[in-house]
Amino acid sequence: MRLIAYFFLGMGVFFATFGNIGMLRFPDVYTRLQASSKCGITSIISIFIGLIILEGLNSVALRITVITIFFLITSPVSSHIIGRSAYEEGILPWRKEKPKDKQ
Amino acid sequence: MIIFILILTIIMAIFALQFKNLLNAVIVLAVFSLLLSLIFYLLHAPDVAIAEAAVGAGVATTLFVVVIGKTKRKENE
Amino acid sequence: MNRWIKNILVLSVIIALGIIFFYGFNAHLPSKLAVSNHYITEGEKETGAINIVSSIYLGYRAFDTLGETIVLLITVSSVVFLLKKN
Amino acid sequence: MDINILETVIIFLSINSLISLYRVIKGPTPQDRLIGLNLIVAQVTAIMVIASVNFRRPIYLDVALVYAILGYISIIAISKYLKGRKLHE
Amino acid sequence: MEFYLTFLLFLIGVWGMITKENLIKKIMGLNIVDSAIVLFFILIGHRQGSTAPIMEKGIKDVVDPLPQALMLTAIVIGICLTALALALVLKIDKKYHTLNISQIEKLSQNE
Amino acid sequence: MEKGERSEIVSIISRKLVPYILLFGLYLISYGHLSPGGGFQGGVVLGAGIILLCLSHGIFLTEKKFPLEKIAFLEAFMITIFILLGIVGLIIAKSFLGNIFPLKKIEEVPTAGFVFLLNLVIGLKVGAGIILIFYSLCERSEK
Amino acid sequence: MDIHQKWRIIRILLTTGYLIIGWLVFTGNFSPFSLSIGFLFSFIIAVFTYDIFIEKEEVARRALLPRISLLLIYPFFLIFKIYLASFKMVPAVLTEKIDPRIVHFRTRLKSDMARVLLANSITLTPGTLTLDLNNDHLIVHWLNAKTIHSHYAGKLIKGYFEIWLKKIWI
Amino acid sequence: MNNIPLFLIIIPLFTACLILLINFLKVPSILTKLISLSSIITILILIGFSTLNILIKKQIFIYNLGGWKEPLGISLHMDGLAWFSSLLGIIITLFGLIYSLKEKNYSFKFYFFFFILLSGMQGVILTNDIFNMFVFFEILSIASYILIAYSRENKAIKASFDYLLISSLGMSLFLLGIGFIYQGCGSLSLTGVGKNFNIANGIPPSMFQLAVSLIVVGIGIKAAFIPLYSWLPDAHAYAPTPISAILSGIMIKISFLAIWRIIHILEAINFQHFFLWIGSLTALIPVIWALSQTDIKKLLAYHSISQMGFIIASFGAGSSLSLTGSLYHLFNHAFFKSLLFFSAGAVIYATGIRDLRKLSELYKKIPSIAITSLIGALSISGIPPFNGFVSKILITTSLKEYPLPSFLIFLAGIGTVASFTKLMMIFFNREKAIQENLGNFSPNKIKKIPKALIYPLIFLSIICLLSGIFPSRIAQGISNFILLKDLAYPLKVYSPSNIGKSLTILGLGIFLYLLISTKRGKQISLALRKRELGLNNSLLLVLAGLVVFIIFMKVL
Repeated sequence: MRLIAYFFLGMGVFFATFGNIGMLRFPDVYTRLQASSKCGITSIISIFIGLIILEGLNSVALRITVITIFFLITSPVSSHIIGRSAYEEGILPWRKEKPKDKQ
Repeated sequence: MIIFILILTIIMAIFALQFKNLLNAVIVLAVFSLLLSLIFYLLHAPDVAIAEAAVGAGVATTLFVVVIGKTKRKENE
Repeated sequence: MNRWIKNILVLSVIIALGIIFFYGFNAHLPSKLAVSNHYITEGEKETGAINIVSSIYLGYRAFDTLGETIVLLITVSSVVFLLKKN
Repeated sequence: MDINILETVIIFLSINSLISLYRVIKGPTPQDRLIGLNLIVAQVTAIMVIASVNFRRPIYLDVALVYAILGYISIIAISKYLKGRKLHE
Repeated sequence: MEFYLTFLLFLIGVWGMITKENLIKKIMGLNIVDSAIVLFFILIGHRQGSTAPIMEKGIKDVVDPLPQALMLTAIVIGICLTALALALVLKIDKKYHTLNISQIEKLSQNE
Repeated sequence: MEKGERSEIVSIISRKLVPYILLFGLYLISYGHLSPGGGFQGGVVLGAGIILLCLSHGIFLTEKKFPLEKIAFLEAFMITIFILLGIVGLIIAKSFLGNIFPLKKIEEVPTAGFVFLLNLVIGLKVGAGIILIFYSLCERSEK
Repeated sequence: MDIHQKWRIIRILLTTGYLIIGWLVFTGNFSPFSLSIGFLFSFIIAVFTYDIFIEKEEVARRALLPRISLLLIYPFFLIFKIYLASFKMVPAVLTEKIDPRIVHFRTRLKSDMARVLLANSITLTPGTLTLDLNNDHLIVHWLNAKTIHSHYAGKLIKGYFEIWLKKIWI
Repeated sequence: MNNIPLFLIIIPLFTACLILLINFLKVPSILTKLISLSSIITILILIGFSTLNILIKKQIFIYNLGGWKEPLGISLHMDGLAWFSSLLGIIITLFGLIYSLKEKNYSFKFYFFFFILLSGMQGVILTNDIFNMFVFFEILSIASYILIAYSRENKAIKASFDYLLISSLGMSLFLLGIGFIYQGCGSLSLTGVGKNFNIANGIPPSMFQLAVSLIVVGIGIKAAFIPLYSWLPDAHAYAPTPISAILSGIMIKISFLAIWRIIHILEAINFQHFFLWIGSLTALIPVIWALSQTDIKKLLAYHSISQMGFIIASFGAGSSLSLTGSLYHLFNHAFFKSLLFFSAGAVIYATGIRDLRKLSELYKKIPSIAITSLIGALSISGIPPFNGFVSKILITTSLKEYPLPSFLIFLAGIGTVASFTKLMMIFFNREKAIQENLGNFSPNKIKKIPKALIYPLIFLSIICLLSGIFPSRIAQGISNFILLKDLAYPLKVYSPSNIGKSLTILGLGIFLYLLISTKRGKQISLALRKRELGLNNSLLLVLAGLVVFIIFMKVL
């Protein structure tokens, strides 16, 4: 049981690292946002699952679940609002090839 | 551990003061305040940590943002 | 040029202050905590709050808290007063 | 044994947040900085939760919740302002 | 070590207050100074115990609660000062149309 | 902040979230003597909840719901109650701001009647104050 | 009693009910005193915020009382999807083989909450990020765009979410 | 009876809240004024009750707030010194209130801030807890920031902002000092700090010096010492007149008395001697700027700093005579400076002009104001038989052993005479406006001054005269009842040599006035006026002052 918890914790760290690296390497706002929003929430969820397994089901687990649900609701919203503000400001998304006429 | 975060906090403080763009400075100040709150947390002062997080991230940032929105955006040279 | 001199002046004063703090401060002072120990051991009984910080904040030193609320009150009133439209 | 693992996780997470801090400082646009802020809020909340388990004080978890709520509010406030900028200038 | 870093933070805030030309930057400097002082008090309190002063069952070795209670007051006062200063800055901006301190001083001398 | 500018997602999520944030603020206030938190912190969270409402629904709508006059009155009223509580303490407990409630056993959860009451007063006052500051700082750009 | 009056009372009671659940979760304390205080606070907040929490137009029963069983399963499904998304993210981060595009499409969900949850779920799933939601029109940033045709893109991105959410709400 | 210190703080607070609360009901403004007047009279009566116990029975009122004993909770102490300063504060505030009653554009908010200011002052005086003192200082300062900016004119807002930044920096230093003290002795009540925080008790000397200098510099910003005063002239000049009088008359003194108490409790003798030098410099340097001013209220504001210098220098000398002189001068200065500010306010009210150069011949139009201003000017210049003469003689006699400081103070006295001659010229000079053709002031536009503005002036003038006529009684009273020391010196104030000295100062001062009214003198004063410190430099000076203080303490 404990090993599973450690596995989840390790996964949390792993995803956090990748989210950060992605945020470091990607070329523009949107792609960075992609990396950070996905990996951020995954790492948080992994860590919390790990902790819940470690602690067992009690009031701590309840409180951690509340925080997790809160994160599940707010994190995409804040990603969305950042992306939206960039979009409305007219920052063009990075393209692999140069944009052609169609679309 | 605490020393490490404290050094990060100090770096944030320097950058908050050095940025020409006030909005960036406010963002960095919010980060500063959040890290400071983490330090309080790790120093076993949860009351103060809540107060600092609430004040630094919630209220002070909002007030700064409102005021900057009403004045000019760039710091005058 | 003038600005440079000023910057150097500021920096030197601040460095001097830093040196003074560095030598003036003693981190390894033996601490006397009679008051705090009383709070920790008796605070729960005397005020009924488990959170000792709360019991100091609102029990033993409630007058400070009154002052603090007055500070907030006057700040709010003055901000409203200053930014009120004529 | 557990405590060690938990502390290691904390240390890894704080090193990770160093990268986010780099993004906050460097980020070419304000949005980039906000992304960094968002990620820092997430990581610091994680650190707080882990530390609370590590300290064996479940009561500390309130702080993490407050932290999450107010980080969200500050992000919304700043990006709201970013949006309103065109109206001002 | 933490204490010296705290003093460094304090001095950085003061440096910002003195050298920055923009009024909002000065207020940020003030904020940093306040935070540094709060940190100093918390560090003083931290030196004794090992957990927070919330006396649940079986908790003995706690940190000094008094500085924490003091600092709650200090934080409130800090945010009050910030709010008041920001209101004054708005007023100054309305009157002088700039936030640069040297320009404001020039303008107010010419009046 | 015109209506077309507002994001629907933020507005809907905030709509569902704000009552919970306010409730959480009240939780912090009322459990201030048992867990970290207390009057000031809970009050700030209350204020932040209303600020979130301002940000997501516009300040006009919020001000219609929580009018400035009433909040200002609430603040002044709360501070008066604080002082009056002190004076009641002076009469009953023979000292200003003395405890006027009997202290029960600690095993029962919300024991500290006086601390609880003061927390509530301070929390409402701080929340009202922060909302007022925010309103008056925002006011000018609307014109 | 007027129908609006009735509707208002129902909304207040519903809000109170939802908030009491929140109170229990926050406190984790079931003593009668705590419960009564919680009820009082929830009621006060409900009186102030009932028309923010539940809009006047949201009359459909399902919009107010979702199917609980499915709602409880949905997060696990979502978390599973999120894990998938993150694992797909890792090679993208390492190799930087990405081809981002912005696509537009529509959704058929009616309830506000369902649409917002759909947008959030899209943000959390592989390589997509909701940029804007206007009534039923979604603008999505797609990291590895396979198509820009609105219909197909919609089908690919929305996937099962729309069906699930439609079962839960409307 | 023991509740009196509490009521001195609580009644103003409650009045303020009441004023705020009843104005939600749209009551007529006369009710607000009535409430404020009755409240202030109530506390005056209360403090009157305590006179007998404090002065004759030498009793100290101790009030433990919340019933917690001294080191646990906060307590209020009221001894002779606190009684004295509290009484002084209430009297000056009463005059300010009466003066402001007639003004139309003061809304209820003004009275609200006013009472919070009063409450803050009482709190600073009475509290026996160092952190509580900080809180009350903040209340006091925030109330004064907003009252300075009350007119919402450009310069007032700017002055208020400057004061806010400088004073907040000072308060931060003060808080840091409290932190050092707490770290050193683990107690916050002043008596506990006095017992535990000293070098004999194991506190390292460097830390003791650091803590004391931080606290002194932090409060010293409000008391306007030599490197820390640069916020004061603007702030006091652009505030509304009753507020200027209160700020100048009592607020800076309260800060100074707080320093007095802290230094006495910590027994920092070295520091007390340092004040001799600081005080004498503080007396001289602002006078130079004061001589160059053309704004009436700004000139007066510079003189408040200079007079504070007299008080501080005399405090620094440390003998019982000099301490008596210091308190006596503090007492006198509170009265004559508020008299002068009220007169200046009346002049501005009547003419609408604050520039000295544009005014002339006011004696014919407003003779009552001219006479009261003359009394104030004579008092501040130290001319017999007014009160300034007595206290200045006490100060100069007590400083006899220190030749250089007494010389600096002598010079300051000359400058004071000169600048007040310049001020008086607006009443008695002829055709100056025509000569310099500066303004469009015509003497016919003078408004009639309401009686409410004149009554406080007359009262204050009478007090100035009376406390000058019975010098030895008051000096003995101060030293016996308040300082609890014998005045070991045969007091003979009105001796020929003293009068001769003051007349010499008068002559030299008039000569100096003639010098500065030449063309060359005017050029110099123009150059001086332009050379005011900016905000950045003032902030820098605060830190530099701190460094100098600490180094000085190390050297001693």
